[in-house]
Amino acid sequence: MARSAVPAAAPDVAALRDRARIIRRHIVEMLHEAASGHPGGSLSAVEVVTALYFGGILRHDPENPEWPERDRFVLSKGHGVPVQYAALAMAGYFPVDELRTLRKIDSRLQGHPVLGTAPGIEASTGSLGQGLSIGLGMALAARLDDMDSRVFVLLGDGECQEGQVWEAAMAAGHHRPANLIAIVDYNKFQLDGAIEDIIGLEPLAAKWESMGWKTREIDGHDMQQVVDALEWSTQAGEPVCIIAHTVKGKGVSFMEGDNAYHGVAPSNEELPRALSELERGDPEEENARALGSADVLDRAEASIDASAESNGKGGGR
Amino acid sequence: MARSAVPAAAPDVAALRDRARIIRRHIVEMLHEAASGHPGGSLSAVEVVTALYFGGILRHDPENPEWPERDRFVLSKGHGVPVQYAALAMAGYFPVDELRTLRKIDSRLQGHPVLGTAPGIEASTGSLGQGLSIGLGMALAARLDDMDSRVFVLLGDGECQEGQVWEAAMAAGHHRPANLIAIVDYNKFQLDGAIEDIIGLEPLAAKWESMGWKTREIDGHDMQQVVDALEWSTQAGEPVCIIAHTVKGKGVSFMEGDNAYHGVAPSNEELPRALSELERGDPEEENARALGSADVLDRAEASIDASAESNGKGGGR
Amino acid sequence: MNHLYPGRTFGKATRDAYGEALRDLGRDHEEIVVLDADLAKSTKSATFGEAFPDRFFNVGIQEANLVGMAGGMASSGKVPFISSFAAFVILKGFDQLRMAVSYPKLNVKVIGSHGGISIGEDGASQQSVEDVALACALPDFVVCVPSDEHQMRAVVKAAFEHHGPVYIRSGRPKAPLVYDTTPEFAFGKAATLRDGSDLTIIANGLLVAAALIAAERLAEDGIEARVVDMACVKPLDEDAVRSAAEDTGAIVVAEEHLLHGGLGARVAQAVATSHPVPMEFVGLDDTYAESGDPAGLMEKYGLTWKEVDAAARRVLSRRTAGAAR
Amino acid sequence: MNHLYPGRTFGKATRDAYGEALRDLGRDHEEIVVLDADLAKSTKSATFGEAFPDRFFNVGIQEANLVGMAGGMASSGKVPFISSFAAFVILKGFDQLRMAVSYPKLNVKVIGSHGGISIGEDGASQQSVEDVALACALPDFVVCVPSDEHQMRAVVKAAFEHHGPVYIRSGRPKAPLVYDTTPEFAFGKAATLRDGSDLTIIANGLLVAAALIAAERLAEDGIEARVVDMACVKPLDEDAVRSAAEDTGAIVVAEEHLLHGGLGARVAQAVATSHPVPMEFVGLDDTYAESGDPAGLMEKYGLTWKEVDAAARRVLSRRTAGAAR
Ligand SMILES: Cc1ncc(C[n+]2csc(CCOP(=O)(O)OP(=O)(O)O)c2C)c(N)n1
Ligand SMILES: Cc1ncc(C[n+]2csc(CCOP(=O)(O)OP(=O)(O)O)c2C)c(N)n1
Ligand SMILES: [Mg+2]
Ligand SMILES: [Mg+2]
Repeated sequence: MARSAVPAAAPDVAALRDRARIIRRHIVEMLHEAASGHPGGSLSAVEVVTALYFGGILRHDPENPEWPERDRFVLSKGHGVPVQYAALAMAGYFPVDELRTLRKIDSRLQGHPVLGTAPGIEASTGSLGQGLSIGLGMALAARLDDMDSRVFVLLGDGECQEGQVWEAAMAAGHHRPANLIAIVDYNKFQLDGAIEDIIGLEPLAAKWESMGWKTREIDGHDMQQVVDALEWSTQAGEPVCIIAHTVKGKGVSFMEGDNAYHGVAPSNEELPRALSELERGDPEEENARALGSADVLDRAEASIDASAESNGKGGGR
Repeated sequence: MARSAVPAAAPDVAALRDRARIIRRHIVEMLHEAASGHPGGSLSAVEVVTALYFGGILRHDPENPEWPERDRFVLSKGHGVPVQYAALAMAGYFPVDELRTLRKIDSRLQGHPVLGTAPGIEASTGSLGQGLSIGLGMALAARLDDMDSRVFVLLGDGECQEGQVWEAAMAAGHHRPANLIAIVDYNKFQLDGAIEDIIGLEPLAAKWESMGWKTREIDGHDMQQVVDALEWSTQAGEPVCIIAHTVKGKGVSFMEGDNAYHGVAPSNEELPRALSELERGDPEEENARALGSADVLDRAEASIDASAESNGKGGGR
Repeated sequence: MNHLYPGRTFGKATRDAYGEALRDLGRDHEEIVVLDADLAKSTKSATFGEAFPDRFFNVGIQEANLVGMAGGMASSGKVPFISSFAAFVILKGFDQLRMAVSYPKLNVKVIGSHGGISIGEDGASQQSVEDVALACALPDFVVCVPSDEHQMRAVVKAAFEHHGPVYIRSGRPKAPLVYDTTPEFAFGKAATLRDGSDLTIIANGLLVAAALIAAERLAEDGIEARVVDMACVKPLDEDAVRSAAEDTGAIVVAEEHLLHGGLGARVAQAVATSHPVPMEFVGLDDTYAESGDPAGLMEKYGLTWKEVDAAARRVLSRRTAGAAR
Repeated sequence: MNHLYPGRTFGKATRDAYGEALRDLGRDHEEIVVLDADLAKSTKSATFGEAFPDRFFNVGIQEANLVGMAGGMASSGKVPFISSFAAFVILKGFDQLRMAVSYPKLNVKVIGSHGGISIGEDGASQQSVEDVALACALPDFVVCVPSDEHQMRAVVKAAFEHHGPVYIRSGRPKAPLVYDTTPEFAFGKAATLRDGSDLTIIANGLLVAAALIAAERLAEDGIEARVVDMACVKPLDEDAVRSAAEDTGAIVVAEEHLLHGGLGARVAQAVATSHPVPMEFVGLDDTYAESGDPAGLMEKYGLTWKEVDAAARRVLSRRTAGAAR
């Protein structure tokens, strides 16, 4: 995370997994404290965000958040911001304690990211569909200035239904900045239910490719795959989209794939359960889970089927 | 054009070509009279519109424009409306004489289509990108009512840069109405210049296919190909996109591929030249031109190259 | 939010009443179709969707397409009720509302839920503070901001009976009751909830209950305020505005909206063209709000009975000063 | 349109002046980037594009993406000037202007060309009658409607010198001259073009020249009208409004815009909170216009000096009636 142009050494994937676990703890704790917010889509993005901030990918400087030559991370799916706040706090942008102020009056930690409030936030989002355009603007600005800053934009899968995403994708496919990387958190759910029941996205890679992007599909919870894909993305020399297959609510068993937790914070009873699951940070065990990419996808599909039946819960806003 | 569910006989392609020629005459005359408007994109769409209205494709009834079971034609690229007005007048929706009122105060023939003014207009357009959503709404409404009305939506190629087009495309790919047909008037130019210089669309068919549409590419000036594709489209049983390769300004030599005529009406000097070219309606000769689909594409490319140099002209608004 | 409305009973959120009223209408009217953009559980259009799945379309996160589809359905004879958060359906669908609904005067009802800042913790990106300004800029649209669940039911019924475009703002939190039962309601007609001769408070949405409380406090000091529920912002009840000006000589307008382009601006124009009197405005002054609990936000951004009360005293002292000159 | 402005000399269209002023600024300021959405030849941003192709981006027919990209560039230190027709950049880019520009208060300048109905034949879909209402609903935005080429140059300069979001409406037709040369100009400061004690006419855009003509006609009948060019709609020059009310006791506001949410509405609120006086408004009453020649449309929709003149006489007779009571 230092201001080094090249990461010193290959990232320590086991250490990253441990950090991911701690970030998950911060997420459930801060959402419980706020008594509102979006656990599902925060938890599904943990590995991607952890790898970016702590895997030597993002060149940034917590001491100097406005360092002009930094890489940018734009969280287009703004409701997932707890994962970014956790990462920023752990990286030193602000005290970890401040996480408790999430969503409270006068806090710098707004419910959706706001540029100019918490240091490290690069764009105001929360109205879905806008981040890739902003990222494209940043990428082209860097190119104009001959800076090699890279811009990473994290999108939701439901968010990919917004037309503006495809405007930006098409425009980037035309201008071909070598420093723009989109990542889709493909957790198979949106607010009202399963993506495939509302507006399916498949074939998703073909959509991005038809817009002129190079794509790669990964298991978004396999830290090694995440790190590799991100490293590859910075070398591609053209716009790249990483489609990260993930599980909504990942890491908290009762939230995994239960879309009721899209926008409902853990209750007083749920918090200790969630935390105790995230305590068992047995690296071996986590390793085994993270490697099970086929398993992850199976589970996502199973949960899609399940949700088709039980749509009594969910939403919460 | 009668209220028959099945066209009586195979359309007479030679007669359609002649009608197309007359429609072109109406276009240049009405634009000259209005002294403003968009010749280029009106002329490129003539064969498609002629085939729809006069080739037994569109089931409609000029005596009863609101016949609930009619097929709908939505001109999403609203600035091309002169071609539709000409077709509607010739089909009997209103007197051909009324074409002279185009763009004048109190006229039913607004500069862009307005639902509720001229009979036969199905949607208000002119702000690009909206027609496919409207058409999808119509297609689903017909499906709800168990009507087999079909909806044809004509889009500009530049218009396909709008995100809303891809929202509607994705939504249609999901809902899969069997009665929705998109046609792209792929004339290779938008307002400020060549598509490929501003935001290229290739691979265009792949974009539509990735959204779940069946596609077919045709020479949009070859009347036989146009008629065949439209007939095929009504049988496809799923959303279909016809990509019609065309030449902007088609039929008026000095307008063909010269994007200065995107939005500039023919002058007093140009009108007779244009009309005399459209007079020579020698069917043999027209046939030969229309068949030259390779030639058409070559010409389009040549004109793109040309425009890259001479961007002094154009626009006009 | 109870402490902000001392002495008032709370009913349902207007969004809940909306969902129920819509489902009830749906029983008798096959032509009603409902569309939502991945917020059906929040806007409560899901209440209709569960009852009539065939006539319910969740179009995903595509507000522009949502509006366009509704236009196409309306021109084919359907009566679409479409919803999302106010901040999305009006702000991302504006040009589509213009072209596909307002300009052709089609029969589409637009419901923007989670209006205002009282939605709380989600913060500014989800809080609509400008939906009324935008909706009123759509010619031929009727625009309403109901104050409680009972009035919402009346507004939904009126919207269905009116042939043409209507915008209704609904709210997320439970709303203090203003009415005991479904009131009489017509577009362009305000409801006088309390009479008074010293000044008039015109309000809508949550500010109506705040206005009633303020009026009680003012009465304790011998100031008699008329309170008018102007749920229908467009068309405005110009007669009610004129009488307020003529009879009471001072007007306060209060709303959960930017000062720009909302109820206050429209009343100000009506007052200026009929019978000019001093006015004060309660609303948001060129600012978004932020994350926080609903009550805390309403207090921080000055949208409680206290600001209405203060505005009333301000406008009265201005009137007196004016008269003295 | 000459016959609508008897006795006035015409200058360039404000869009032409915009293109030139922008190109001139571009010479000295590397940080300026210009984006357009396939209307560069019409908005005249192409004038900059031809001079500085590296800093010019034609983003195609994508108004939402246009605004988002500008936000990203601004947060990276660029100063984007972005343009399209007012009807597209403001109406299709509204939510993006909110999230990517207004809310983070970024340094983006938005130029909506072809404002109003005087664009003529293209008809309602291209005529922006509501851009001011929407732009003023974006907190922290400065909003300007210049009246002629000279003032446009001053506004562009002020926009560049101001750090923050600015919206400028430009027009398609040649505009009657109001100034001889580039005037002094500051945001929030109106220009009094003519003094008078009987009433004040506040206007912007093409209506300023109309107001000057109306004032001359009124003077022939012994009515002395103050004429104020309120190019800057937001922030409003509240001192100028208050003085107008206090000094002249009657106000007419005239603009090429819906009556809702524009200059008139904002002046009405300022008058109501300072010094209430009778007012009349000239503008479009909840309607779009149509296709037609610009002059014919301005006449049909009541946006000429004649309606300003009539409104002035109306407001005066109301004031007299009021005084008599
Ligand atoms: C423009 C817009 N429409 C609707 C919403 C409300 N909303 C918040 S989250 C969400 C679902 C997002 O789904 P997805 O992008 O898949 O996110 P994730 O599953 O990662 O939570 C919706 C519809 C919004 N924030 N913005
Ligand atoms: C939303 C929107 N943006 C911009 C315009 C202005 N405009 C009118 S025609 C045109 C170019 C359209 O190009 P294309 O779709 O290729 O049409 P064609 O070449 O057939 O004329 C543009 C940008 C518009 N009408 N609507
Ligand atoms: Mg998702
Ligand atoms: Mg084209």
